[in-house]
Amino acid sequence: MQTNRLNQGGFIDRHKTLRFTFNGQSYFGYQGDTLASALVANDIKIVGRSFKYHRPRGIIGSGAEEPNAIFQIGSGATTEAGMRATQIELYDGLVAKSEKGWPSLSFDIAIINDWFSKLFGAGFYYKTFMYPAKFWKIYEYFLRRMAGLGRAPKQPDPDHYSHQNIHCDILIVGAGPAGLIAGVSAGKSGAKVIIADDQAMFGGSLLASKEIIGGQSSEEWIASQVEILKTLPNVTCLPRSTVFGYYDYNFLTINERCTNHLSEFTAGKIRQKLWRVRAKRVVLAQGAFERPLVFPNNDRPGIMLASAVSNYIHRYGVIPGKNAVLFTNNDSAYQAAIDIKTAGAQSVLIVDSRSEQPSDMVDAAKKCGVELQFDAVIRNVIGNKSIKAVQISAYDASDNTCKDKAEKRDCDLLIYSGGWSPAVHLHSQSGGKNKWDNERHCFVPGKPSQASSSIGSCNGTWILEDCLKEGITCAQEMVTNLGFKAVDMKLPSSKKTKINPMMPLWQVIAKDSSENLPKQFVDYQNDTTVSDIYLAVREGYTGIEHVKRYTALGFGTDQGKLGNINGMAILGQALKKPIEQIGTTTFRPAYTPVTFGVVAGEDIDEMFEPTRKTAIHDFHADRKAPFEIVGQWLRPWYFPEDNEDMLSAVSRECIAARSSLGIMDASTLGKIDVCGKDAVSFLEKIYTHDVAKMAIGQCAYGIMLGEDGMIKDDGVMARLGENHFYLTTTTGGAANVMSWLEQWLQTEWPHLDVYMTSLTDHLSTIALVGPNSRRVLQTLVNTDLSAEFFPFMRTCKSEIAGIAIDLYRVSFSGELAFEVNVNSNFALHLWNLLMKAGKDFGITPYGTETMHVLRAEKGFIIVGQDTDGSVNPLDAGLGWLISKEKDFLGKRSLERADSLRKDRKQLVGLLSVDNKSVIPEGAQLIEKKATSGPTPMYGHVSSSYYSPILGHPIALALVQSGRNRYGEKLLAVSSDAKAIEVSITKPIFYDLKGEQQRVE
Amino acid sequence: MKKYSAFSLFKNALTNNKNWQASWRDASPKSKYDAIIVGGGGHGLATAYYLAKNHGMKNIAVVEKGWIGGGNTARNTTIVRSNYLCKESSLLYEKSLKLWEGLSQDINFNVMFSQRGVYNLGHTLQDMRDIERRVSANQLNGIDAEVVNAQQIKEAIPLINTSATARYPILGASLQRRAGVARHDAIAWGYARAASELGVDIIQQCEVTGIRKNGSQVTGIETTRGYIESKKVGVVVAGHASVLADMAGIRLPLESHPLQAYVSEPLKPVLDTVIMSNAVHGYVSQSDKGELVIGAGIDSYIGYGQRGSFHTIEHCMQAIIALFPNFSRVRMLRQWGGIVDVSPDACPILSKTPVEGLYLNCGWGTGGFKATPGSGWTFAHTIANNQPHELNAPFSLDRFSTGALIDEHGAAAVAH
Amino acid sequence: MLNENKNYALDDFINEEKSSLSSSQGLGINIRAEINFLNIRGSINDSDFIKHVEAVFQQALPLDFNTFSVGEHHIYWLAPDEWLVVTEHDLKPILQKISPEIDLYITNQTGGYTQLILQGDYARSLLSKGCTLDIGEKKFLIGQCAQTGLGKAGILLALTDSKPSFNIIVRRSFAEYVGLWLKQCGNEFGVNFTHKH
Amino acid sequence: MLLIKCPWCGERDETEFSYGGEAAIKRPLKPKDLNDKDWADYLFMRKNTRGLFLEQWNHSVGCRQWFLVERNTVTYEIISTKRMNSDALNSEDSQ
Repeated sequence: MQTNRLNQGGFIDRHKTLRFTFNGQSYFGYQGDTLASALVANDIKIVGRSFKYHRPRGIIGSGAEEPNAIFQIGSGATTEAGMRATQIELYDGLVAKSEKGWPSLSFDIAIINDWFSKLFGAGFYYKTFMYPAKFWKIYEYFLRRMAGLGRAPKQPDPDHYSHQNIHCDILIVGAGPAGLIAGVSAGKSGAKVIIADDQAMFGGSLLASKEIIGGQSSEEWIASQVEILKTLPNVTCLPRSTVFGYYDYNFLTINERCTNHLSEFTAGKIRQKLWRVRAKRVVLAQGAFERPLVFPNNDRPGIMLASAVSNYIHRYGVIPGKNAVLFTNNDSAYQAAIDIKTAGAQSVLIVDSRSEQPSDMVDAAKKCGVELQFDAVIRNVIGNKSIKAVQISAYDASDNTCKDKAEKRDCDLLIYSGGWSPAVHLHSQSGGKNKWDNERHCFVPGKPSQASSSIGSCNGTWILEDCLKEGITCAQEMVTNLGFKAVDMKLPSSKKTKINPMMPLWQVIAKDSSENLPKQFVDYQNDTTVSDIYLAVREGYTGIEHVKRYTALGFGTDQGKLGNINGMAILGQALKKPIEQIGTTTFRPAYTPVTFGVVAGEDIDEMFEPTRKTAIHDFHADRKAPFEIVGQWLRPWYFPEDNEDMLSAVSRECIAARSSLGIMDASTLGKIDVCGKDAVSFLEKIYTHDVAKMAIGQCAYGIMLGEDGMIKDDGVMARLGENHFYLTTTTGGAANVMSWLEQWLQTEWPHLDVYMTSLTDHLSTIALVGPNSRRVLQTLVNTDLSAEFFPFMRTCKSEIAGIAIDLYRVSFSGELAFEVNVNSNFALHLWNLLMKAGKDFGITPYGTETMHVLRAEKGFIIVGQDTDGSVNPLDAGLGWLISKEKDFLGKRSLERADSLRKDRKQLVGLLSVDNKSVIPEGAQLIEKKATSGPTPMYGHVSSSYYSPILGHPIALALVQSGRNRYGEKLLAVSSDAKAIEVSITKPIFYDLKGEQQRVE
Repeated sequence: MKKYSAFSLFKNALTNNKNWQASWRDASPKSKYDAIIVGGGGHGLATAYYLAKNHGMKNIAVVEKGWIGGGNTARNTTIVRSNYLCKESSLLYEKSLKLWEGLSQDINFNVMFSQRGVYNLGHTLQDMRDIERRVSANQLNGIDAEVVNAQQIKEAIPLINTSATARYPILGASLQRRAGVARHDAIAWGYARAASELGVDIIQQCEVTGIRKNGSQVTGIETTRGYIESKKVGVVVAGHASVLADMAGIRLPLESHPLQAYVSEPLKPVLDTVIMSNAVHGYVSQSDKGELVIGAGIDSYIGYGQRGSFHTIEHCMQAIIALFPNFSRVRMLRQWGGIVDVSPDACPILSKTPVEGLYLNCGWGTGGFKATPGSGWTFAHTIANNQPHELNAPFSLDRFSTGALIDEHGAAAVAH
Repeated sequence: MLNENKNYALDDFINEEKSSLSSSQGLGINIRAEINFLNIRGSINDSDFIKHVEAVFQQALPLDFNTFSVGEHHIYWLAPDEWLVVTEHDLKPILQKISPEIDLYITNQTGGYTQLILQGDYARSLLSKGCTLDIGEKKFLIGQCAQTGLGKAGILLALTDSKPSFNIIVRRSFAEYVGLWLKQCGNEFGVNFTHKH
Repeated sequence: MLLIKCPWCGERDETEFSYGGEAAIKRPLKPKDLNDKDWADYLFMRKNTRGLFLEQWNHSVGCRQWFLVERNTVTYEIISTKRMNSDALNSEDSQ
């Protein structure tokens, strides 16, 4: 039964009944309800249990500030934790569960925490659970289970989230009166405007008021403004959209909830959108938050903010109580008393801490039969699962305390208001400071640090007419200095209400110290009480940041929207300092929580990062080759035939390459075309070898060093012309090397006439490897491939079946081999031609694993595997590549003390003494395990394989002064603690003289 | 100092908690100290504590420009481990880890060191080679470490995505079981309380504006609260190391970058260990409060603004969802940034300087929190004896001239 | 017969799309085949270079940053010393015209790029899901081009008419990613892949 | 989230650029004449300025040009961007 539902009023559709469940119980609400308004309509008093003391709690607010009505929504893969009932639009079938309370909300066993609460003061956990030390694990187990609000889903999220970049002239945050009128005047000028509001309906505070604006009811006025905005093509309206982040350079992030209001999961629809906004100007009009008052038991179910009461009445046609007491220190709350009385409450008493003075609000209240009591405060609340009565005492402003004598007043609703705090969060996020205002007793935005300005109540402007005025002028200024012509807007008339100043009443102070009184809550979500703040101060945590961390004030999921200001003020009292000296607190994103999913957007799963495939990929895939991820590339790892395992496949491939003919897709190599008058002198600085001495058509193996002297990258490079070179880099290094080269060229040697262009994508590279490679290739090309005309380390242009190719006689296997570069468009076609031509010689495609075995047999290094950031060319046995005459990058570093050390790690070969154990890559090399303390390590195994051609395992390693240790024996120890005896050899195992690759 | 214990909690409860005393004295600067530590973060306070405890120095001050523990100590993701590749680093971090293990009892303040294990994931064959290399080195250095395969990971962390078709499939991981997380605020407050008890002056709201020298000997510091004399000054200011060193005319091989992190709303226990992945740039654990605590990669540019760029957060989110597809509906509560001082070899500088009596403790990059106790221990030794402890000797400033860098890039890569 | 300018990178992808994708709702994507790409390098301070290029291609070299010229070919500005020629003409005769006397450096990139054409009312919305550049009507005009990012790939983006039609030129090995990206993000608008011959 | 003005392509999102660190570190003309300390200074020592800082950025996703940026490392405000070969570099004292 919706016992608290009024017969008329509110923006709800009484013909559309919606069913929902709360903690398993079924209830009904209407289209247009929030979950919170529906619960209030159904007279649900207890909606949760508090974080630490498990006290029963009811709904306090009606928006982002709500600290108690925080639920688990839905179930299974689509469940969501920590959702505020005040922000959830009701839909049919909605399932909500409160997140604390066992066995039930009305009886929570953990209430004992409340009885023994003195033990659980601020920071108690720092002081105990220490002895005996090993028990912490057990303590922690239970602490963790006590903590935590909701539960994360256990299954992957079936929903889709999306990103949208957008640029605009003016972003307006908040579509209340100020934001709306700013939007209209900016929009009319032709500026590109976005106006976002976190609610389903535009209008903000006006939705809950009966103001008359320009002769229209607030409802009509909102409608007319929205109508105008909709007709303007240059304006984008975003309802249900929370601006949660304000970053540098007016970059703001908006979380639009597209389908949350429809159901738990809407297949085929985008659930939430992240708008990534770059705005030339930003208008902050998010409004203000009403503050609670602090007094004993101020957390009992049935206590509600004044603004929330008006909201429930006007927006949802729900009346939260029949006999209300309203406790206030300011005029604005009077409206709630008037609203609830007019809505049919039997009795309403206003308890005002101020002395009586004439005001429109007082007259209006009296007129509709509200009782008033001045110079009085609420000193305690009676009833713990729902409010039964309050104790009222006279308040003595002279010494700021309330008299002991108290009278009891029965009620089922206590409305309170401690004044307002502008929502300065985004202003603060943008880098702006906030300053305390002693007239209005709140923080107001200081000077903006980015192109933005705050208007309306988030600027501390309370009177409607002033808010509208600010909206118009702000918009007009902005559009004007953006070069648009501001249109004249006349300020719509609205009621001028005279209001009396509020009285700063941060805490109802009794004669007795607050420690001896019932709990007075400052931060509901974390159960932070006045005594916690006093305790923190007593223990020396006096800075606001310390107090917040020690007492958890403001660390709840509402991020202190309700409690922070009261907390700071009470800290001020404890320290006997004015609040402005307590300092402000800086706010960080997110303004309200956002799902990981919407922040991640579309770039997840296979779109997490691009996957690059070679032009020949289809062949590898058809052959069911498993792929190895190298950088962004997919490279075939090996080509299993039938159901071969890896070892036998690789053995077959190796033997084929060594004994007849193998073919490999080397297209992922980085390829760079270098030309220009100064190409030679540029490359002389980059490579360690003498580039100038290279003949045209000659190839060379080259290495590049960082300035620290360590090997950066390597690859074959060739001189194609006087001023024309072709470089190759490692697959992983390609992009880095290119921008690194450009950096040197452009920043250090801009005078050099050099042009570098990447050919990595245009050219595919096919390696034909093995004793029969020349014979087979010769059948396809007219070029004479004989050693005489085309010796080792040469390049030339040629043609196969009308396709232009570049031929390189180079070898990464130690065999007679040719690399064929071809326009990628023809690569697969050419590959197939070669496969056909090699058929009679058992041409065998091979992958990265066989490539590794072949090169390891020859002791060729892989940069990044056999080297890391600490290996220089001499260590790697590449001293022969280093030019004596010229300077090059990194050369000087090779002469540093540490580079000259005799005991540096050097590249060596390893053979397992038993001649059959393959040593795990990464194994460390030692003499013997130390009985105590660290065992000295002489190096580690960088590459290790079984060599099919040799019939035994081989390995490469980096070993301290390794080249002086040939023949010595060491132990290779791996993480499984197995030790293999190895002997140190030269880093070459096959064809020691290198005859195959140079074969005549 | 009244000892903290369950009993003291009970006793104080009876008196409405009115008899607790201040955890530390909020001191005002004296004119002269035997040693001054600049920087009231975890490292600085630990240094002061061990100076007093291990080296009997009583006349010491810690000066902090803001509130103690308000810098990176309050801004990190609290991971503690020691499974580094290089002997030099691993021994230093292991010393630290050993101190962590008895710290709550030593300083009588619960730092909630939770040894729930840390997994460093491997996504490529090279990752796995590096993991094998690092783990076997750890074991030989007497540090607990093991290599686990994808299936073992799945058993330990049921929610993690070990699908072989993932963009970055999980091939395995290194696991250090003794590693874990701790409570960041507690480390600063606990050391402050313990140091204060031993007579150390903790001076907050006191910013250093200059370092005075006589010839090459440091003589004191100028601060916003006046000149303070001392022949020994230890600078422990993380991101601002270059700024302070500059006051003494010293250049450092450091770059200060923004490092960002964020937490989710508090959840019931869903992750009982710590996951790190350098390949996808994300690391995640769950605090005792229930928040998922997540760290991103560092931002590319130099930044002292304690904030970074949003796309770094977006990328990190994508990485976390790649690892835990079920976290997509979990909500980010708060994000923030710290300032990390990164050195060329990703290793700290714990060293004497060309200026006699001036000592530097910086360059921790993203790995500082875990090192807090060991850093304090060895730095205190360095200051007290005017020569490094054997554990921090390799981390001298002059290694950059000799070229004797400690290369963690090799396998440990990014150190968190 | 081998289609010389076929980009295999997208091939599978296209075939599968043809069957599976719904008809366009104001959005279409064409994969442009049979075109050649040439990369030109040289100094704008060298008038001989500029004259020679214009002689060879019979078309003005766009000297304004982030613009392209249209004639027999499309010539896009890439960098202060770099341009990309996209043409349907056979390259041999063009390349033969190039004089070794001039400091003009040219590389064939035909196998290195894939061009897509994105067309229709929703083109801007779709692109701006993954592109941070301001491509609003007033900001990104016909004749303008820009190298920028789409999702996690680099692209060359050019606006050729008011439909609007965008040319998206992407490195071959990123073409499949861009295709997938457009498909996934295009769902919202109903993308339509066709292979133009 | 920075918005950087490439001297050629105009204002672009930070994600289109890559960072090059401190600008105007001149490579010694005769490295072999330097002692280890001076070489280390060139190699590793950095200003790491807190405040106005001259640095290098590369429009890596765009025109691939390296250029100079004067930026406040605290507020992240970019004062100016200049092409490499412009005077800014030359006027900058070289170490």
